[in-house]
Amino acid sequence: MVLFFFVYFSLVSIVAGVFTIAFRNPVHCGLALLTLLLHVAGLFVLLNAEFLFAVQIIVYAGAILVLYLFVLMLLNLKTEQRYLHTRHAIILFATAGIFGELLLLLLQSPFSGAKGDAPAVAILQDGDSFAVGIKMFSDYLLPFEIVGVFLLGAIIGAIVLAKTPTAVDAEQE
Amino acid sequence: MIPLSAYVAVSAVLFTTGLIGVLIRRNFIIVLMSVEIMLNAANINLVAFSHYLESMAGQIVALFVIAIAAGEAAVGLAIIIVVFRGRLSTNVDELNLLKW
Amino acid sequence: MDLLVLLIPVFPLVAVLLNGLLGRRYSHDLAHRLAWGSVGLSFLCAVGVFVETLRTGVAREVVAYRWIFGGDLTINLAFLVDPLTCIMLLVVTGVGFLIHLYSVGYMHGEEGFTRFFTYMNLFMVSMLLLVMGNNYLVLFIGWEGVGLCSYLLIGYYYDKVSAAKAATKAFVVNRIGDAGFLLAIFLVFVNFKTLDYTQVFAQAGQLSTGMATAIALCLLVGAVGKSAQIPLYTWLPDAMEGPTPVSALIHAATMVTAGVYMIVRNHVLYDMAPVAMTTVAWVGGLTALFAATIGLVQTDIKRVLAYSTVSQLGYMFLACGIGAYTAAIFHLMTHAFFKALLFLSAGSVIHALSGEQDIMKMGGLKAKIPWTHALFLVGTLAIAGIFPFAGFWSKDEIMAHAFVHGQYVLYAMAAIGAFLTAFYMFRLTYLTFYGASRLDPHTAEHVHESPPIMIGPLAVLAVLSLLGGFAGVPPEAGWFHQFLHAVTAVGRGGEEHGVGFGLVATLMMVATAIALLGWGLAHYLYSVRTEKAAQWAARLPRVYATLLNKYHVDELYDALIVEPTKRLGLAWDWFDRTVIDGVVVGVGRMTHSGSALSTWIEKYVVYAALNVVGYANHQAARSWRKLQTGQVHHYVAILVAGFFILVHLILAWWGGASGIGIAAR
Amino acid sequence: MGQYALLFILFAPFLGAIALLFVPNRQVLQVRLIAAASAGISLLASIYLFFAFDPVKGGYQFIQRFEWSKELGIAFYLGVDGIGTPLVLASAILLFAGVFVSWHIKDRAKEFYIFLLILAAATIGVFMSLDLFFLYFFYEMSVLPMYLLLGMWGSHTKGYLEMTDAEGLKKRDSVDFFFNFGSNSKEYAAMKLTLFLSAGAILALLGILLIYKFSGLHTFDILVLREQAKFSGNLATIIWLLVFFGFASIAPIWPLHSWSPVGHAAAPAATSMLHAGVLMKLGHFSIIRVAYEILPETTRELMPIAAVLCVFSIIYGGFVAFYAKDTKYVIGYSSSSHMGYVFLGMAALDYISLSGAVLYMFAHAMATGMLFAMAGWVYDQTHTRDIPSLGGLVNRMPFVAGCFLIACMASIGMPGTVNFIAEVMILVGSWNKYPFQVIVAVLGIVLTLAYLFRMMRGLFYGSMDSHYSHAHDAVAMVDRLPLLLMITCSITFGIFPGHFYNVIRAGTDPLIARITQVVPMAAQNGDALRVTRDESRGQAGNVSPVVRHSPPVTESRGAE
Amino acid sequence: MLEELTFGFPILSMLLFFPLVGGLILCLLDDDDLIKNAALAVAGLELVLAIVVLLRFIPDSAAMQFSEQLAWIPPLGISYHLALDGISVLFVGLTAFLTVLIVLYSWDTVRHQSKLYFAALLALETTIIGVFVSIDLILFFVFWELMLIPSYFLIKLWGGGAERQYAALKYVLYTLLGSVFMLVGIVLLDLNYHEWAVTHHIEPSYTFDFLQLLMIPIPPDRQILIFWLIFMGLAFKAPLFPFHTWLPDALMEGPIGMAVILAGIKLGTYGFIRFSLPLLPEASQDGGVVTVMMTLALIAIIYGAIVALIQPDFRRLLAFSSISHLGFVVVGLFALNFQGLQGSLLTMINLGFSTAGLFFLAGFLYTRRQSTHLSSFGGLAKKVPLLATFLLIIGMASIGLPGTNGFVGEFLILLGAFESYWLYGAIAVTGVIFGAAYFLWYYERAMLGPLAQGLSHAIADLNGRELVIAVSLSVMVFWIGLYPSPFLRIMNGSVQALVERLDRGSPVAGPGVHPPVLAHRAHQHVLGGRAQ
Repeated sequence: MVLFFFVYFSLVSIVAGVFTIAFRNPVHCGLALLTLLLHVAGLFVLLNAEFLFAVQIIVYAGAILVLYLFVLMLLNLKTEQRYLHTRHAIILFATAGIFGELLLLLLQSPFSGAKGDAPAVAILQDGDSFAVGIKMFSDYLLPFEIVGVFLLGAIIGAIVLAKTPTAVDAEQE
Repeated sequence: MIPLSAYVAVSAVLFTTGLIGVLIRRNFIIVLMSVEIMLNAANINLVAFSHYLESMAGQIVALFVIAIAAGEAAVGLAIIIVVFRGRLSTNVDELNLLKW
Repeated sequence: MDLLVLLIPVFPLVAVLLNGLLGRRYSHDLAHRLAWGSVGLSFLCAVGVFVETLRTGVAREVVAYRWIFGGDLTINLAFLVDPLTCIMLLVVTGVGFLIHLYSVGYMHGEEGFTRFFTYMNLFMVSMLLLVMGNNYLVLFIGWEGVGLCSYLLIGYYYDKVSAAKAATKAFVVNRIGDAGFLLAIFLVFVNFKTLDYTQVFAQAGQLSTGMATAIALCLLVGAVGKSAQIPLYTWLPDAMEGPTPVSALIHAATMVTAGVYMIVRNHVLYDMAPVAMTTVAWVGGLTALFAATIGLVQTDIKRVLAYSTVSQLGYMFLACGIGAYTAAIFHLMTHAFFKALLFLSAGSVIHALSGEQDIMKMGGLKAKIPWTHALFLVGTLAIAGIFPFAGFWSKDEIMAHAFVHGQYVLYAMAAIGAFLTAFYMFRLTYLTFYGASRLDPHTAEHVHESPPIMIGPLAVLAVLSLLGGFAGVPPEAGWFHQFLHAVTAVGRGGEEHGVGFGLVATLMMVATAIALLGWGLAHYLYSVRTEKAAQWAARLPRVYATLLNKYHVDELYDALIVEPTKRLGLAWDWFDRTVIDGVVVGVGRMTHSGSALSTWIEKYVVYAALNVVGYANHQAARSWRKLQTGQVHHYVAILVAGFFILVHLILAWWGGASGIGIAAR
Repeated sequence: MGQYALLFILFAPFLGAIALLFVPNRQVLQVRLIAAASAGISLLASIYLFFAFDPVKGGYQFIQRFEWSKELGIAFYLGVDGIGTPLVLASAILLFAGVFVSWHIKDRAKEFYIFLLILAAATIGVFMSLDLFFLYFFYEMSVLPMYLLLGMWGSHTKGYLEMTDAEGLKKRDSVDFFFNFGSNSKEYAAMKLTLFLSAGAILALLGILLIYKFSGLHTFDILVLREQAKFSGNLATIIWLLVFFGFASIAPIWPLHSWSPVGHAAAPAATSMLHAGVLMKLGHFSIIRVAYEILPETTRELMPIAAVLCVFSIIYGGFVAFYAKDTKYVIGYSSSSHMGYVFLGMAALDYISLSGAVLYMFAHAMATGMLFAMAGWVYDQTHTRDIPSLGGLVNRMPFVAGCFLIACMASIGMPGTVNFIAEVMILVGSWNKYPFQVIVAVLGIVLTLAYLFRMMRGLFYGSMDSHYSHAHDAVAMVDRLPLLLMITCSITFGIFPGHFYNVIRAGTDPLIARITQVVPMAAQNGDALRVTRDESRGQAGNVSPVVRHSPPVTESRGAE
Repeated sequence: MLEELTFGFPILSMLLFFPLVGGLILCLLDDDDLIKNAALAVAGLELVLAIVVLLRFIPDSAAMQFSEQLAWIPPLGISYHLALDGISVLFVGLTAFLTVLIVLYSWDTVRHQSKLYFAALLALETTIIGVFVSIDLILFFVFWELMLIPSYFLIKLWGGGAERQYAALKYVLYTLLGSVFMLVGIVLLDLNYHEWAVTHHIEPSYTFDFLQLLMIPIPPDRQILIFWLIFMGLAFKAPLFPFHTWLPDALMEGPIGMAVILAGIKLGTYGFIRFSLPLLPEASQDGGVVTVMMTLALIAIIYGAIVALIQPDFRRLLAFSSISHLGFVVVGLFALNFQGLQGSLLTMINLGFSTAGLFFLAGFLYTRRQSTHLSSFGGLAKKVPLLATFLLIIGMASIGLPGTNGFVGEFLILLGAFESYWLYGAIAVTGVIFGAAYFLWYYERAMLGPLAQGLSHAIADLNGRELVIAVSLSVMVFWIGLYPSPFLRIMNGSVQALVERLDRGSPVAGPGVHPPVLAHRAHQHVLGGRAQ
């Protein structure tokens, strides 16, 4: 069962990923990306990361992607005529080659290491959200706050950037 | 039981896909989307290691990655809007001021 | 008695202060009364002291206050009153008093009248300190003090260049002597740890002959300076630039005899140093002769007298040098009388002639100023040594001593000197008072006899010149000798020359003959055959010129000492500005060059090295910047490549065997 | 409250900088006030820190520690010892003064203040970091604002050192170009400074990483490294050399100094002040923190290098200063010359001389800060720094001239200023080991007087060009405040250095004892040194707490 | 070794800082007349204070009196330690006295920025008094250096010459160059103490206190090194012979007031007698040192006098005469016996009246003719008899005429020198001759003789203020010359102690030597009463 879902989620994710970069119409790309995100969320479930699953769905699929689609709609972009240049093929193959090698390296590795303090049993006992929460607000409080500030900054930045220039600003410049 | 290397492989494939997207696409928005793919690939890795190494750190970092992705999307899209407002294009090739 | 001693210098000092500080506020009359009055009071005190000393025959010391002290040195401002001091006191205050009186008339109406009397009184103070001091340092105060007053009074007519120059010269030349004197004082202190006469003389016996000689010679340098002996005599003739009473008081009667006084005072030390004694005698003898020769041809009335003073002082030195201290003091006293008389008379002449001093422009004054003439003549007779005037007794005694001591050469010099003295003094008298008048008509109209205030003192002095010699009669055994014996006998073990009367009488005859010979020659040349003098001079032009120019000694000193010193000063000044200051400036320059060099290095080495690197970088960048396509894709591609390499590097670094398990560490 | 002093000092400027972001550029006064307020808080806190530092206790105090990355052994670890305390104080003073010196900046004042605050805060951060990572972090952080401050608000240096001619730049292909390559532009100065410091920083970083790697302790904690890390042989030598020359390039030691005068000359006044006043001391401080603390034996062996180079620093810098025609070049080279004294004091490895070196850092910060402030004032008024073309300004600006004189006096170590004490201590301490250097240093003082007086004469005396008749004095309180502040510090500590000295000795004594392996004489008899110092402090009547963490005033009252 | 007496009232601190405070207050005033009067009041009160100190001083005592001590920089052993003994007390009085006179002189001769001038002058007074009252070497050095600042400005801003900038800088650079070497010397003394303290386990192990430094041994070879280092500072300031070229410049270009200070207050030689000789007895008696010092001094005497002889400018002449006189002082110092030291000390005081007095008179001439060059004079005595008289009086003091102060000092010096080294003494005596020559020759050309051309117009004789200056100087000249007893008594005790110190040498180092008691031994001596 798990194996089946894993295969399903993996394959769909990969295909959706390929589609994302392959479609000409940006909106189609967006939709493919959505698929990918949802299936990756599925992979998270397989890994006992329910909280992340939820976040993936809500934040990524719900918020971020919608943002993308909004922008696409807003800009009303046309379908690209040609996107695969010949010389890009070299890049394609080179990249693929490189990652092939990396993959080999990765797969050769034993991935052995000391176990942490959060075995699956322990997580399942109180639930993933609980575990994440405890960890997040104890050891990782400072990074968490920093991320918060970062997000705030990003939002402010986005607002400032996208704001329509006013007369006063123009004058100042 | 699915081996860790399987997740790693999936994530590697996705990452490569995203990377290729970044490299070959000209549309800025799609480039951003490709970046999202790469982030997701990384997230898969993080969560997978977190699971197999029995440490919460991976999940936490994955959360942060999502947060950052959100920020990136917001800022990136805002930049796109600004650029588009000026140039009526989202073609990356046209944004080549960054050379000598 | 002690009070009386203290009062002697205090009276003139008070007068100095009053006249000096307040003199401008009151009339000339009050000023001069204060001046001579104070000296007169001093004289009275001196007489009192003299009488007391005569009565008790005891020397006494009076301490005023502790002056300089510290460590093993204590110097009191203290006075010693013994017979020698008494004699000097009487001479100084007495003659001084007379000259003060004379000055009232002589200086009447001069600008700076009060100033003159202030200086004169200051001189009296100094001179009294000089003769009364009980130690070398008090003596030295007076010694330098009289030098200062001499300076001030020579420079009295300070707007005359010659007077100003003479004053400076007198002071500086005196200073040379003073330096010697100072050395003597140091030597005394080093040897005796005290400067008091009594203690020094008491311990003198411990002194080695060499040290005694050294001290004596140093003292001699001082004495030579002050008493205008060879080689430091040159200042005295020039000192005649001062007013005539000054010449009389300072440069004839008192100050210049200080050297003699000092030698006599220190005779204990001299007695231990035969070499020094001989030196003193020869200096005296030579000076006596030398100055007399110059006196032969001088035409300035005061200069003739000045050279005669130098010459007479030579006699006194000669006396000291042969151990005839009493004779020296005796001659000092009589010389004070007749030389003061001569000077003052000469002053009277000058006064009469409204300032004319050249004897070639005088002549025939006998009728116009008879009193002056008479008095001058007395003086001349006295100095020439004509019996029974004072000079006869004293000079004769000196010559007799020289003879008796077997110093025949000195005796001969003294005799020739006496001949010359008689000659030039009578030459002076004849040229001034006799013969035809050579006055210029304008002056001639105003010729007048001096007022009584001037003639009066002259008369007193004339009497003293006439009778003063009898204090020393009979020779070697007179009252004078007995009185001084207490002083001069100290340390000599009572050794006296028993001189037979016959020898003395013979020598007296000889002396008189010599004097008369001189007179006769003068009479012949300047009264009988007046043209002869010029002929003789013309026959020996070089000798005459040499004598007239005082053997060119002044020029010699100028060329040998003064000019080289100035040159040295200029050279050293140059040295200071260029070399010493040059080193300083050079250091500055070096700093500057060092700075320039450092800056050069900074620019062409340090900066340049960096700039070359930067420039190379720049050039390289120019070609490499082609890589910057501006295409994000390219950048990402490169990034990926870099990442690939990095991963391999990391794997290699951490050791591939352990795999990627970084977290495991 | 008291134990958080370091956080106040460090973060007040940072927060000020952040706050400034939200102030509109137009509201200049607000910008200034915020900058002044944050600098003021920092200053007050550092004054508190200075007086609350307990020299009797010694060691590191006011420690704040936050784990940052356990895995890498990095912690945000703050604390000051007797060496850091005075330097923190100096930084705060100069920052506060710098805010007022830049009061009249019109061009993008907000950004200027932001960078200035960050610069100062980063500098302060170095002085209080007890973690190698953050030490390096703040160190690098202080360089970046310098670049911007120079590049944006700097001024061109018009070849006053006779380095350039205007035409030279155009002759790209001639040899002259090598010697004139961009050297008269502020961009050149900024770039040179940044490159130089970064290059130095890379060396230092390499050293730090080697320490990290080969200590085997897996930590950046200086205190731990100090106690446990052992290095020997070539490795120690290499690390030491990397650390020394890496940090010495900012100090700057001859011949690595060439960025500094150019940087000074191009920078605006406040930046020059901070730059010369405290930024350069980062080098000395870091050498002491890293090399002295962690590698004492190697320091003992290799520190003579500094003793050799310092001679060149002193003389060479002095000479170039003597020749320079640009006021700021003169002061810049004089700084680089005076840093030689610090190196001398450090090299002698003696209790007194090292304390002298630390004190000298503070003293030099005050003196040079004053000089730069006034050079800046003159420049603002006349728009030139060319000494020959200036002159006679004393009539226009008597106050500035007077302060300038005091600054010169401080700079040459005139008794009564803290520089004098520092100099004496350096001389006292170094004589036994380096008499030759002491003599050179002494001559350097004379040289200093020569070029400073030369400059003073050039600026303020002589005849004045009518051109400058509009120049006016520093009349307003804001203009006078910074000068008076620095003068007060210089003279007050010059006359009453007691507490200052105790504080520094608390930092230097253990260091020297470790390095020389010689216990201070007094310490041989039990704890005599401590006791004596305590007594003497009582005599001097300085306020100092006997018990930690309580206000000093109560303490002294209690003590009496 | 030296007893210390306290006074129960910080009179020295008051003496020290009163002029400075006065000067600062002066800066607040605006009215020109008020400023002058205030300056005079401050200087006058300072003089009164100084006189009080002199009157309360116990003569014939070697004790350090009026001692005040406060820890200043305890770890380095630097303290605020003031005291006076017979060596220094007279200088304090002299400084205060001269300052009053300078204020009087400057009354109408300083026309611009008089406020700053008087403030600088008073500040200078503080620093000079500081030099004299400091017993701590660093404190001494502090004042020594601080003196440069007001001096520099006095020369630079109120100097009369065209080259005053140069002269001021030269003065400061010169002095600083010397004093930095002196600082090294002082530091070495301290280090020596430190070594000793370490071996004897004494705390505190550093000190710059003169009295404590006296108690420990210094190896003779180190003494010689220290001696020469300190020598540099003192010789440059004094100035001794080859280091003197700043002096003519500073005196020529600077204002008269400054010239009076520079020529009248002999800081350099004071330093020798205060610190060098007692601290470094073996070095001071070392044959080489004495020979060099004596040689330099003798060269200075003769060289200075002969160069002075041909100077056409009075101030330059005085500069060289000053150098010559300093030669005498040094000869006296290095005679190293009682008379020599006493004479040197007295001569230093004397020069404050005579040489400084001559500068005042040069100033009077300058006021009248705008020059002190011979070309503007000639026969002036006719026009300005009072001036000429005082010039002569003080000139006579300067050339050492008996009855004036100059003689007493010079005599003692020469006597001392002769006692120790007769040859040196004998050579020095020749200076007496040249002294008279250069002064009198100048006097003759300037004052005597016929009136020079261009002098026909009226030249005013001394006015009231100038008369006060001249008379007060003359009174001092004669007082010391005729009745020096009070002055000698004041200095004798300390000079005796110094001589004993020189005879005994510095304490002997050895295992058996116990550290002397370093406790502060100060005895209260009741205000108003003289404990004998």
